Amino acid sequence: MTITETPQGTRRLTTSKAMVEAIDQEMARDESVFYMGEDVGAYGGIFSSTTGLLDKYGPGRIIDTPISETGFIGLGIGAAVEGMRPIVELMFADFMGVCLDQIYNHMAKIHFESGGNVTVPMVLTTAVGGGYSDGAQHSQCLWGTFAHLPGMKVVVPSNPADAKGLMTSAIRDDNPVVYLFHKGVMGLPWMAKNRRSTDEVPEGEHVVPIGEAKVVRPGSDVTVVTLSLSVHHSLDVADKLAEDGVDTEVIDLRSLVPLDRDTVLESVRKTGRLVVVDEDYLSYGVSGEIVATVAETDPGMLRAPAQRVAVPDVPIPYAHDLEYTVLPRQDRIERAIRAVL
Amino acid sequence: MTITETPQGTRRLTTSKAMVEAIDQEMARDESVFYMGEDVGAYGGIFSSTTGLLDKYGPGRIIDTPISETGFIGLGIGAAVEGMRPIVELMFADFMGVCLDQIYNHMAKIHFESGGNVTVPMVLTTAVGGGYSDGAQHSQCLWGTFAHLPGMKVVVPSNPADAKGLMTSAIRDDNPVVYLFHKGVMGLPWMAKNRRSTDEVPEGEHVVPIGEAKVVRPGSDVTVVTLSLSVHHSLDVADKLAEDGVDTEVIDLRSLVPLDRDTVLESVRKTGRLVVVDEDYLSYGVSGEIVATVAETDPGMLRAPAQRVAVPDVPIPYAHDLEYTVLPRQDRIERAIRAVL
Amino acid sequence: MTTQAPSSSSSGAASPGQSMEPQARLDLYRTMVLCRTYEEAILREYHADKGPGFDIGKGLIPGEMHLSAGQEPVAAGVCAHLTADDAITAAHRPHHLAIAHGVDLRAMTAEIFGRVDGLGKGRGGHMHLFDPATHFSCSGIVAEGFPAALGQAFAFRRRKTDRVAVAVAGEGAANAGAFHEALNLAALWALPVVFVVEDNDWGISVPRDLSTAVDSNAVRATAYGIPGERVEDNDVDAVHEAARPMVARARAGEGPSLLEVHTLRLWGHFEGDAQGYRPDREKVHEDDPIPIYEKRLRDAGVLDDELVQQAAADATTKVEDAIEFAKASAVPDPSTATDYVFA
Amino acid sequence: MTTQAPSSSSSGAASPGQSMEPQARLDLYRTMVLCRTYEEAILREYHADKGPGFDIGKGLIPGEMHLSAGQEPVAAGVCAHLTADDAITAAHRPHHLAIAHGVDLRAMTAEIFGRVDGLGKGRGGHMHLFDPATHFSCSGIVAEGFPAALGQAFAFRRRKTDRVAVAVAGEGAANAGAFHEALNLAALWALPVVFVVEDNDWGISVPRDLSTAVDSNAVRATAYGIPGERVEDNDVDAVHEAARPMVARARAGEGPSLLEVHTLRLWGHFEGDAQGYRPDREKVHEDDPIPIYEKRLRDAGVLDDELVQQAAADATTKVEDAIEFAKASAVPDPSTATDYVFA
Ligand SMILES: Cc1ncc(C[n+]2csc(CCOP(=O)(O)OP(=O)(O)O)c2C)c(N)n1
Ligand SMILES: Cc1ncc(C[n+]2csc(CCOP(=O)(O)OP(=O)(O)O)c2C)c(N)n1
Ligand SMILES: [Mg+2]
Ligand SMILES: [Mg+2]
Repeated sequence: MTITETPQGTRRLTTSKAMVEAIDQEMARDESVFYMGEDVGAYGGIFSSTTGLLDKYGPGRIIDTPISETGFIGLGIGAAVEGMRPIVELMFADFMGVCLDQIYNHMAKIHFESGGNVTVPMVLTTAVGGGYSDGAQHSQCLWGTFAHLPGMKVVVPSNPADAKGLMTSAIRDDNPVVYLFHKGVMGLPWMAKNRRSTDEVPEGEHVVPIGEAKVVRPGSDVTVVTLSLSVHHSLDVADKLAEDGVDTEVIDLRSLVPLDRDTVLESVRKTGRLVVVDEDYLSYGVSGEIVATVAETDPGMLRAPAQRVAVPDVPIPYAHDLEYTVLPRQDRIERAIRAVL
Repeated sequence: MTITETPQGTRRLTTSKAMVEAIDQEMARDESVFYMGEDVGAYGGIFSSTTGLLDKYGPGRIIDTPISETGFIGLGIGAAVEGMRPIVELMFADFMGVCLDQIYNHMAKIHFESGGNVTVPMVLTTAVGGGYSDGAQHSQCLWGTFAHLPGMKVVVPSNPADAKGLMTSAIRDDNPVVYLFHKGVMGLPWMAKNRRSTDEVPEGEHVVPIGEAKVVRPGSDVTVVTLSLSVHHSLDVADKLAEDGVDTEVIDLRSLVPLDRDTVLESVRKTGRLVVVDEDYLSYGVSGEIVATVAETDPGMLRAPAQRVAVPDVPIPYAHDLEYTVLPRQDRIERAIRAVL
Repeated sequence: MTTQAPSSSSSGAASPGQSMEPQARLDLYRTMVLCRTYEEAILREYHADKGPGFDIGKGLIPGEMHLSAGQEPVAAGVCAHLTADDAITAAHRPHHLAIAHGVDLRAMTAEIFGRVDGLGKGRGGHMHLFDPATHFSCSGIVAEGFPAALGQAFAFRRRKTDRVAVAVAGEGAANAGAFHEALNLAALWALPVVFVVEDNDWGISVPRDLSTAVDSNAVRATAYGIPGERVEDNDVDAVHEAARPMVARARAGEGPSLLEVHTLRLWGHFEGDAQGYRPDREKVHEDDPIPIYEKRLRDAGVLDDELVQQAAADATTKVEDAIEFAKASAVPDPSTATDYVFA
Repeated sequence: MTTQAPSSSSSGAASPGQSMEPQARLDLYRTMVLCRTYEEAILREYHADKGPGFDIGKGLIPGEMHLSAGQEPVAAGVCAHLTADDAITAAHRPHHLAIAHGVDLRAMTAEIFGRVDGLGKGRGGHMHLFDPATHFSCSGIVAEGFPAALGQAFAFRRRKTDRVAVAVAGEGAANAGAFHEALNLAALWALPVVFVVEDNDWGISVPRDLSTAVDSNAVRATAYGIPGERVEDNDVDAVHEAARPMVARARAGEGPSLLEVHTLRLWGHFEGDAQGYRPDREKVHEDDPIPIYEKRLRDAGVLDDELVQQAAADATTKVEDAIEFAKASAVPDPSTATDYVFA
């Protein structure tokens, strides 16, 4: 068979369309779901997170807000406490500094502080990532910061099907879920995109459980643990290295909280070599946690020192060449893999 | 000699008094230094960070603020940009959520974004830590969060002499420095305290360089890397284990940014066994970074899997027994050390 | 959006209580007495075993303790207009509001003692009381409790009910960004919220005039085009009267209002606060609103010795029962320390 | 603390420009022309090489681009009262303010092109322009630039100078918490700050009446007891006149003021914004303030063909020189990518 057939019940969608489809289906299914944020109405979300939803659900459920992130995220929390299922968009994760208290001291802690008597079934969506010269205040990933603070789940889809499936799970979860979408995986017409940002997406209900990593490319020589846009860069490099006979296993974490440590450990046990690729800052973040997970289980698994490819503790520079130097792009990933072999 | 003599030029002070002494000396030396925050005037700082300074320097330089952390931290940044040397107190690190944008997107990034043309010589002081049933919003350490975000130095003194020396360095540094003091090491009369919270402090100018960890107890069997109040718990355990013939090396990190990785590596190379003790949340934080530092250098150094003793990704509970269960106290530290032996 | 110039009531005017039913005033009095009796009992229990010296982490009730003695008129006056279907969010000084709103005294007390039968099974503590039954919550982060009230109000309206949410914080909190964002949003969306500022003249040690650029937070209502009023004299009748149209406006779907009450912090900011910064600390008890109200009700023939004693006895019974309940409740099992992070 | 009822000027009143020196009005005109010429050139360069299609990350000027065409009256009218010793903090739409305040055009342009001779050596980009020579800065986080102006004002006063700081943001920003905290603090400490709100009717796609509970941000001055004024008609003479006493008040040490200008966003929020949400997008250019002002100055005999051409030619020369300078400047060496994290 030389024809690639789209399996029954799937179509090719961009990540943003897949995300919107999940929101749409859940809104149709559950009256208590609504979406709120800046420019999510007529604009359809700066990164197309709500395209078409205003027309379908009206301004009562697709709600433009003032620039008052503390105010409207807190509003979402209060509504969730009363049994609604708000999806609240923080336009860029970089803006978390103006509303982090609501996120980490309230959204994430109320369930615990109430001894389980109150639930906060809320999704906080936010755009992350750089690569298009948006500067130090609009290019950060910051998922390490969200994941460090307990009480909220954190998911980070890298492709259309997962974007849909994780959104469905996030909306149905009785816990607060932070849903971080990288601008570079959304398949936006106005931004450079990886070819995998349009891909097959199951129709109808599609659920990807939160907390399960995925081996997106099996391999036997080296394990690359990564997430979000970097999954695609890693796959690109894996394809290239395959030509040199290097068989790279690539793991897409998909969820940071809960973290699927088993899948990571199983892979490293097999390959004995670990590279972590992370677009967040290097120190005190995701890359350290993954390496530590191995070293606190059995450092003997590592046949070579682990390698971390991340942003080297520097704000994201504006100029293109500088930015691409600090981002974990293909060249750095390849060097890291070669270094552990 | 059975009499312990206080060396020439030192006295025994509490940590808070040592910290105030450094501020006092620098304010006397440099007109551009001022201290600003909530209840730092007549009250003298909720955790005695400014006791006596209002009387000496008046309300023009020891300044009570409204409850407007974004406003007054931002004010500090603007004043620093214009060449003053503000010390700004955030009463509890737990409140960073209402002002993190000023801290991490402004204070920490302006120097970089300006290509080095603007400096922000500012100290942000803040109280951290639990152990006295102050609940989930007043007991956090959060140093992992500060340290993850680039552009600010982060220091965490554990004892009176370092509190003075690091404060002197922080004020004189041309970079933003976050100075995190644990309530439990301040030697406050109204809180349980370790005996080491009153100790010898050099008179006059005393500088502890930022970025140098300290081996506070040399040992050959196991390395405990820790910071702040946990240094004292670790020393307690080390003393106890010494009776069993276990020789524990304890490293007080003192600075998280820059991080003195060499001192950690040198010790682990010697002992082959690593326990990290950290009062911050377990995942995606300090403990992971320390373990990863070893595993990315030479995992073969570790003769046993590394152990991490931290808050197990749970908000800090109020009830005493629950809180003491999740904090890295002596019992858990001892178990971890025994586990790596 | 109704805009109304902020007004301010003062005790010089005709007494607002005159038009009230005696029974309603008796209820206000009883609520205040219950609050005070409770705070006195907590004070006693809190300090009972902090020694030798004072160790904040020790004792049956450890941690920071912010008591509300003197501020009862706010709680009683506002909550009289609410039912258990209405919501309240309070701040770090929440007891009087919880009590006046009808939070179960036993469960609340057990929480303050950190016990398994507490509202939060001992996880929350006195700054983190969550009661789904009365839609009561509070937060230890100043002003950050306000936005949650908006969400509760949003949900109430979405369900086509006439329920309202009340958001309470101190005058210090009114200078925090969350205050501004919450008021603008509530006004913009005409949410059924009543914002209440308890101006007790102090934010810990910082006096009002060193924190707030204007004399009355009621004028800040203008910035959102909503009604604002300041009650000047910590008088429960006046609070009751001022809150009435605000709650009614919210119930009618006409949007939020802002009420400031000039009240009184009788004790320290938290227990252990020596109040060295406070010039009036010696004579502050002269302004205690409960004896003042008691005298007024006696003069008006609403109260007599018997009713006063009865109110005190009732309150004591309830409070001591709650304290006994709390003490009898088990301390949480350490093996459950990491429970309830996720549902 | 001076409290003054907010007032609002409108073009119906006697023209504020009538009392001004012709030379001063000519300067305002020239400043506006320079700003516009600059924005048109950036527009041209920005779109020159984004294709095929439009890829935001591509080209000599990559990234988001927020241009200020239509808002020149604010920059020209306010900055005319300032010297390079005074400070300005702007937001994500900073060019007109930087130009009117005298930031070096070459260094600014080189920064926008991401070059080593830029204000930030290519690290900052167009939302992060820092010029110590003119105390100019900006921030891409809405409203969070306000507090820094307070600190500059604090330092100026501490040094016993009469220098002032001006903080500028959009009407959308006036609903953020930082706005409230900054105004209260500035008023409380009588800091020499002028707060300027550029009301261009839109926060990206959100119209003013869906973000702001009141019709005029000037009324919000009441919440801080400071003077507030709204200029209704994007008229540079009116802005100039309204700003004068505010800057003077700040210089005299009498405290801050709040100026709102109802201005106009001629183009999209950022480049690439199709403005589908905007009903007036076809005819918005009819309100372009520069031709309107040009006509007024011609009518008043201040401008003629020659002066108009001269202004255009001068502006073009300066702007094209800056763009050439920027293009000739080196791109930063990748090996320096981690420089300047610490001093
Ligand atoms: C955001 C934040 N900043 C500071 C604090 C510390 N703090 C707790 S209570 C308080 C004073 C509050 O004053 P006010 O709002 O007037 O309430 P009151 O204590 O007088 O009831 C402060 C500063 C806090 N809890 N949260
Ligand atoms: C805190 C924060 N929230 C959201 C944004 C995204 N954002 C950038 S500009 C903008 C609209 C700003 O509107 P306004 O203040 O009126 O300024 P204008 O763009 O009209 O000049 C928004 C929402 C941001 N940069 N910062
Ligand atoms: Mg108060
Ligand atoms: Mg605008």
